[in-house]
Amino acid sequence: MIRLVPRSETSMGWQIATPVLAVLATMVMGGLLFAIMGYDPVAAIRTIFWDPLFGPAAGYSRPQLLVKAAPLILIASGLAIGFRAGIWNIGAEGQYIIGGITGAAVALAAYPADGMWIFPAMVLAGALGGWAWGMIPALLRNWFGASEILVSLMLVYVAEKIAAWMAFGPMRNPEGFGMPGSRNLTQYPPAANPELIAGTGAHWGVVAAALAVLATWFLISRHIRGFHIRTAGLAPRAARFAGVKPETLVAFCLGLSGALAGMAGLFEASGPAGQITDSFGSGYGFTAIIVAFLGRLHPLGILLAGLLLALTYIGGELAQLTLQLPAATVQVFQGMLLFFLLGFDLLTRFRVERTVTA
Amino acid sequence: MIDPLSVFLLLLAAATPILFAALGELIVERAGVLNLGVEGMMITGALAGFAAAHATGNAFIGFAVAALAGAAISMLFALLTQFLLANQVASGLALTLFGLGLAALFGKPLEGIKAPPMPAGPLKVNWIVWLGLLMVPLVWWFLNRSRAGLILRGVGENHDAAHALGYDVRRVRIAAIAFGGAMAGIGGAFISIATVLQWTEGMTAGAGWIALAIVVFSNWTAPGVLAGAWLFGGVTVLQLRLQAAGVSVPVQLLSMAPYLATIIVLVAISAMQKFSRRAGGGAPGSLGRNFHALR
Amino acid sequence: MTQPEVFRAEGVGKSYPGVRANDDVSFAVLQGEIHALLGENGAGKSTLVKMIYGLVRPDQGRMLLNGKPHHPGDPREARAAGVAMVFQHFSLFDALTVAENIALGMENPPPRRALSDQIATVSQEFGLPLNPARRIATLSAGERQRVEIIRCLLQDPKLLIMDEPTSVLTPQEAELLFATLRKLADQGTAILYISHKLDEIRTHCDRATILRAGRVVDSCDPRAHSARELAALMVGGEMRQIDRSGRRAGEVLLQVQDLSLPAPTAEGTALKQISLTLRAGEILGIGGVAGNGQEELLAALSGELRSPPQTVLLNGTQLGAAGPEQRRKAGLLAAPEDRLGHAAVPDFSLTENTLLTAGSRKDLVRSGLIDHKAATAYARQVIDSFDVRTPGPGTAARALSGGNLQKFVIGREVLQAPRVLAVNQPTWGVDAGAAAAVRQSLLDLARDGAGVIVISQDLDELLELSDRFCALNEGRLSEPRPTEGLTLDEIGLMLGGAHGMEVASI
Amino acid sequence: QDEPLKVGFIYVGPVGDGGWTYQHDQGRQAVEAEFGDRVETTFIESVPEGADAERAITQLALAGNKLIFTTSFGFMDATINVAQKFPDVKFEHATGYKRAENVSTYDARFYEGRAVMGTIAGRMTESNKIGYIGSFPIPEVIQGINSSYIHAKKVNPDVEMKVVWAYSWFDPAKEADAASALLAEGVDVILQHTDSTAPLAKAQEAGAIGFGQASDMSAFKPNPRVSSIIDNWAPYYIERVGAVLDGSWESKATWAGIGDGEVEIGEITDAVPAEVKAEAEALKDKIASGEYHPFTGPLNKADGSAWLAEGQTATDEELAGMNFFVEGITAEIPK
Ligand SMILES: Nc1ncnc2c1ncn2[C@@H]1O[C@H](COP(=O)(O)OP(=O)(O)OP(=O)(O)O)[C@@H](O)[C@H]1O
Ligand SMILES: Nc1ncnc2c1ncn2[C@@H]1O[C@H](COP(=O)(O)OP(=O)(O)OP(=O)(O)O)[C@@H](O)[C@H]1O
Ligand SMILES: [Mg+2]
Ligand SMILES: [Mg+2]
Repeated sequence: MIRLVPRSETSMGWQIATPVLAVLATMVMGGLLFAIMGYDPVAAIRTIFWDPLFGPAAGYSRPQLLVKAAPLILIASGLAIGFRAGIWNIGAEGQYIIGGITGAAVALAAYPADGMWIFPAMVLAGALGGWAWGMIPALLRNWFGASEILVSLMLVYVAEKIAAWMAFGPMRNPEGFGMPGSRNLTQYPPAANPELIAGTGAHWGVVAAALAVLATWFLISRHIRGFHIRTAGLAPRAARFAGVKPETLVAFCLGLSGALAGMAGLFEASGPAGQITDSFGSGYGFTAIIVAFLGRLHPLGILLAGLLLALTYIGGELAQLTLQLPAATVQVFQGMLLFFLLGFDLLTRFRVERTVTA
Repeated sequence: MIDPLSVFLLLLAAATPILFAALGELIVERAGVLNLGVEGMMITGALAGFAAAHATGNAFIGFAVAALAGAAISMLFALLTQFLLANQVASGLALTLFGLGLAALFGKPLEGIKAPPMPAGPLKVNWIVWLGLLMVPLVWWFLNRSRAGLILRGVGENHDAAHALGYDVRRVRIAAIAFGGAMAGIGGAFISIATVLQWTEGMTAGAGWIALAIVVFSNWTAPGVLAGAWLFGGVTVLQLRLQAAGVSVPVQLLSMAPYLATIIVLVAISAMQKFSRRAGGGAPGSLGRNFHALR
Repeated sequence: MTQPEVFRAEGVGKSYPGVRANDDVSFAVLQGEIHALLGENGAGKSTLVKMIYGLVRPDQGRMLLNGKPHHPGDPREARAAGVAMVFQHFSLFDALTVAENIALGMENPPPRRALSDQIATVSQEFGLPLNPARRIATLSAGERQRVEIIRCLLQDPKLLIMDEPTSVLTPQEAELLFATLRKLADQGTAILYISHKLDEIRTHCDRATILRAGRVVDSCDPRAHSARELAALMVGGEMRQIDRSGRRAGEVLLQVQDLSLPAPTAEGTALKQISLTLRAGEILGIGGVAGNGQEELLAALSGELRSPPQTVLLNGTQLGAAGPEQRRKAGLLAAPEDRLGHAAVPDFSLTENTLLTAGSRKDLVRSGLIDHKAATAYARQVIDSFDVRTPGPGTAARALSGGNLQKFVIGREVLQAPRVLAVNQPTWGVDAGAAAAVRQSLLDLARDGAGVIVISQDLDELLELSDRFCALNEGRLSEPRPTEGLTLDEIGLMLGGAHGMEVASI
Repeated sequence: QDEPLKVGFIYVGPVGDGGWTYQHDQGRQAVEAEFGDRVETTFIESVPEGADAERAITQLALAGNKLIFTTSFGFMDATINVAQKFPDVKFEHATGYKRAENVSTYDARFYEGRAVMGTIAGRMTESNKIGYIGSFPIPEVIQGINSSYIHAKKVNPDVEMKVVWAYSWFDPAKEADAASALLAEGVDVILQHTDSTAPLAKAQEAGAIGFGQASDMSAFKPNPRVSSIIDNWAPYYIERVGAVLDGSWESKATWAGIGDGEVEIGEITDAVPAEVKAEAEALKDKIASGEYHPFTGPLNKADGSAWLAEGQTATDEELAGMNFFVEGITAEIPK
């Protein structure tokens, strides 16, 4: 018989060791899968985990890691705050879309004016848009007790429809031959979010993600508001006793995660994506939920989890490209990685003991 | 004008996949488990069901296999959350990712093949639609009238107390998860076998998420799930009917309607509960929390 | 002794990681006796009875039930063998009805209607009326207790185990419980009874087995000993004497004026025109049956529930509309009844738990920033001053026994030197030693010039501590009466005998 | 002797979508078959439009592909951006309008095929109601709706067209619901500009007919699928790869139709009466030979204003930006 004995404190050593173990296990199982599918497992694993970092085209893909990870980290940092307080914003995707739209709206309204104010105003508008979209479930929960899980999720679909409406209607590029999609903001310098230092992939979104990691770390571990957030998640009555108003917290958490997601949307719309299209929502908001949990809701963990997921995405693309591995195989592989990470997490919280029972 | 009966018949079919999936998830959540992997289980059912229906030429065998496949893949989630005590939200999301990938991978050889025909049931309505409707009172009866349902609710409401009374929390939950998987599998198979009649990658297109939303919407009751599925299916069908009838309503607004309607009704129900101070319903007490017993 | 043995344990042992919870425990329970199991918090009482009930498996030793080996693999086997148990912490399902809760505790419950009838019959027979259709969430603590008891009674148990059943009951309810137990014992049931209330054990139990640190240290007839003697046996030393000296009522500190609040939840109680005055150096005792507004009154004092500004005055300052943090700054502190999850966060360390209430008064938080060093120091101070037994301030609150956590929670407030401290059920489920320490700290606080409000269901505790006494009844507070000279009967009248167990609302 | 020419493809969907992407991949396979060892093709499937597209295209370029087909409108800006960084790589972007030295665009005149479908639909309908499932209100789709309607009307003056927008290229459940809604309106012929077979399945249940879209959808032959409009990219892909191989590649805009074999009419089944079939095939031939343009006046816009005079044909520019229905269609284009 094997039994699990809870650790009185989570084990630091295992916290570091389990992700490594999980990645190794995924490599073994994934390799097996690739072999069964008729691909060279060693080449596949190397392509996914090694080549994006050190392969022949790493000079290009390494910065791309940042580009891909930045929105995930930015959104996940905000989500983790809410998750710790037991506030389940699973509609970050919607806030991301709306933030992209409101941010881009500023640029499109200003076009073709020039000015230093335009980009900061866009960031502000993006954050505001995301914040406002996050405040809808917050207010509905506070006023009527409506589940923020459901409302925020439904609002993702609404946001997607709004994106489609924008792309086909008010924001349609007048010079675009009637095709959907706004002007490309990267071609409008005052509104563009370019690479800050050539060859690093670091655009303003990467900077914002780094700041978000620092800020949320500070909030959670040093600030009383963060303490109250954790309290509310673990023991809501104790939080109220400490003087926290649940309504305030709901609004704070949904507003904050909304604003961060909205900013991520704007950075994407003005940088890597470049424009608002009907398919602007790209799933970052949902993937960020996984990132938040893989990172154990800890800012540093989120940073690493975001980079790891970005690695598998980019490595997966490379594997498609060089080995013609179908996209689905990569998806299965990612699923496996998540399973192993989640499963091995057990070891940080429990000791496994063999028991001798009669 | 649009006649209500035809809308209703359309609604029945449109609501069926989410009805199955949501009834399954209802049982899972009443047992205290939050499985966000519905979409992954649905697509697995859609593929396995289609493959079996195609191989045997019998659609009903397809549905049976879909149920088994949905239950089988849900066991991955059960392993993670019930034995390895992994976070349920993340495990469910991982299951969705995994299921979508797996189905896409194994579905390659089945692309472009047509499903075997299905004999229509009474009123020219598919048998599985009737089965879905039948499941509503069955699930209700199971939850509210049967001993096993009582135990399941107990486990979901307070797993510590259920454990103290000698119930095997883990076993009950695994059974519930398997049932949820089977129902999601049937829901998915309805799309491939009865609606689209073909296998295509990603064909469930978010139905699993709607099913999850409907469970919350239903306030964790079987009739509520039916109402939610019908409301959602109804608004979906109606907005297309209005378009087809040439009624000039902004299409963008119409296409948001199902989601907005769901939000509005949810708010109305929540508000009624909040202000009428009527106790009852609500999320199971142990929802989403893992249970670990020391012996 | 002529009665046959119903249960016997021989050399039973059980270890948890790092703890020997039970060690070579041997004792027997006879048919028709009420057998007390005594011991400090953590002595191993619950562990022992959990083994009898099949929830925990012993590492060593053997158990016999009616002469046959008894090694239940799970509670259902134990129930089948004739063991029933009422748990220390309610094991009820809030969202389910009384009937459903009872059905879950039975192996083969009859159909719904028959079960409802049976519940009605049995509950009438034992004078514990219950409406089978009510949801648990709407019941008072006493009524919940009834559900647990009826659940056991319906199974016709040979051995009935009760783990601290009276810690949430009023004296009247407790009396009624003992009448029921006696009736059962007379019918031949063996009863194993765990409690920290030594007086009730002395008056009602036939025999007592005393555990200390997992071992049986003695067995005696409790009626032949004083409470002090019993306590000394448990602790293995002398109990300290409560010191009530040195208090004098001073100026008015706290005034509550005409405070009315709607029930905060569907299950809650509305507060109706509550008025009270508290002076410096005074302890005001508030008694009453649980569920009559105690939690709401405490919440209205702590600031969790807000009211119009002028309804709560501290030194003349209007605080009714202020939140908990503002009230703490002004000197009005509180400690709620529920230690785990309300007064403290189970998963937080003791250090983090100080931040819950002591942030501003102890300067642990400055302009939003947490001073972890100061918090650790304060936690250590509470631990030292209140003799909280724990490895250190880094320990999670959930890893403390109830008594020790209670000392910590009270200590955390007392050391902040409040002007007024309001506590609810300060010694709930706490062993005699820890309870004495907590009570003494409240007396000391009042002696040093603070005002203290003690809300409790334990009348002995209230009579021991308070200068004035009033009763809370369906959200209304009675006129306070000086405690001196007050008899238990008079108190019973104040509590409104109508609200005792006999005529409980259905 | 030489290194093989590396040719890359970026797909917006999975190759198994049975529609748009599937047909592009058929084109890729045709290139392989045609040139054998002289080419080496690679593809990346399911690439979302937006940031991921630019990276995927760059990866293809970095991997040494000298000719890259980007097969969705949404890849337009990404294609242009990457093309700037890789001047020696040739790019082919489907359905877009931005070109460069090393970027060509190509598209198909689907409306030509729609004219044939419209003719069959107009003849076959008994209820005189034709349903059309539109994906998005973009010129390409609007051209198709207009073309179908014009030619249905030509053979059946009583015909009415009902339009439902799915707002998706591929969402089987939604398309099924849309088809059901149309059928409930009394429609007995369904045209679709979405990629799944769900509408055909619904048509079959209701005894109505429909057409294959993008691919042949032959599983539904002979009924309800009575014909189909097939995207056949193979001729164009072979031509362009050949041009790179022999060094004659130049940036250009191609808009090919039935005549070039890029738009194919799938087998018209026996469910269609012989004379209707003959009529449809005659129309197809006339379009293929260039003798007839599907948008030939007199034609008015839906708001009643004049568009094309007698005998006048629409210019490519007009078609490329088409944002109105022709007279007779009562539905509205969502704005
Ligand atoms: N599940 C467990 N895991 C680890 N240790 C445990 C567990 N349950 C009990 N213990 C330990 O076993 C010892 C006996 O605990 P037990 O609950 O039996 O005490 P008790 O006499 O019932 O105390 P109380 O009066 O507080 O109810 C304690 O030291 C306790 O910490
Ligand atoms: N899972 C566990 N792991 C470690 N210790 C435990 C566990 N469960 C209970 N204990 C310990 O067992 C002791 C008593 O257990 P019990 O459940 O009776 O606690 P309690 O009722 O809160 O304590 P008290 O009777 O003092 O109020 C406590 O010290 C508690 O810390
Ligand atoms: Mg105990
Ligand atoms: Mg206790």
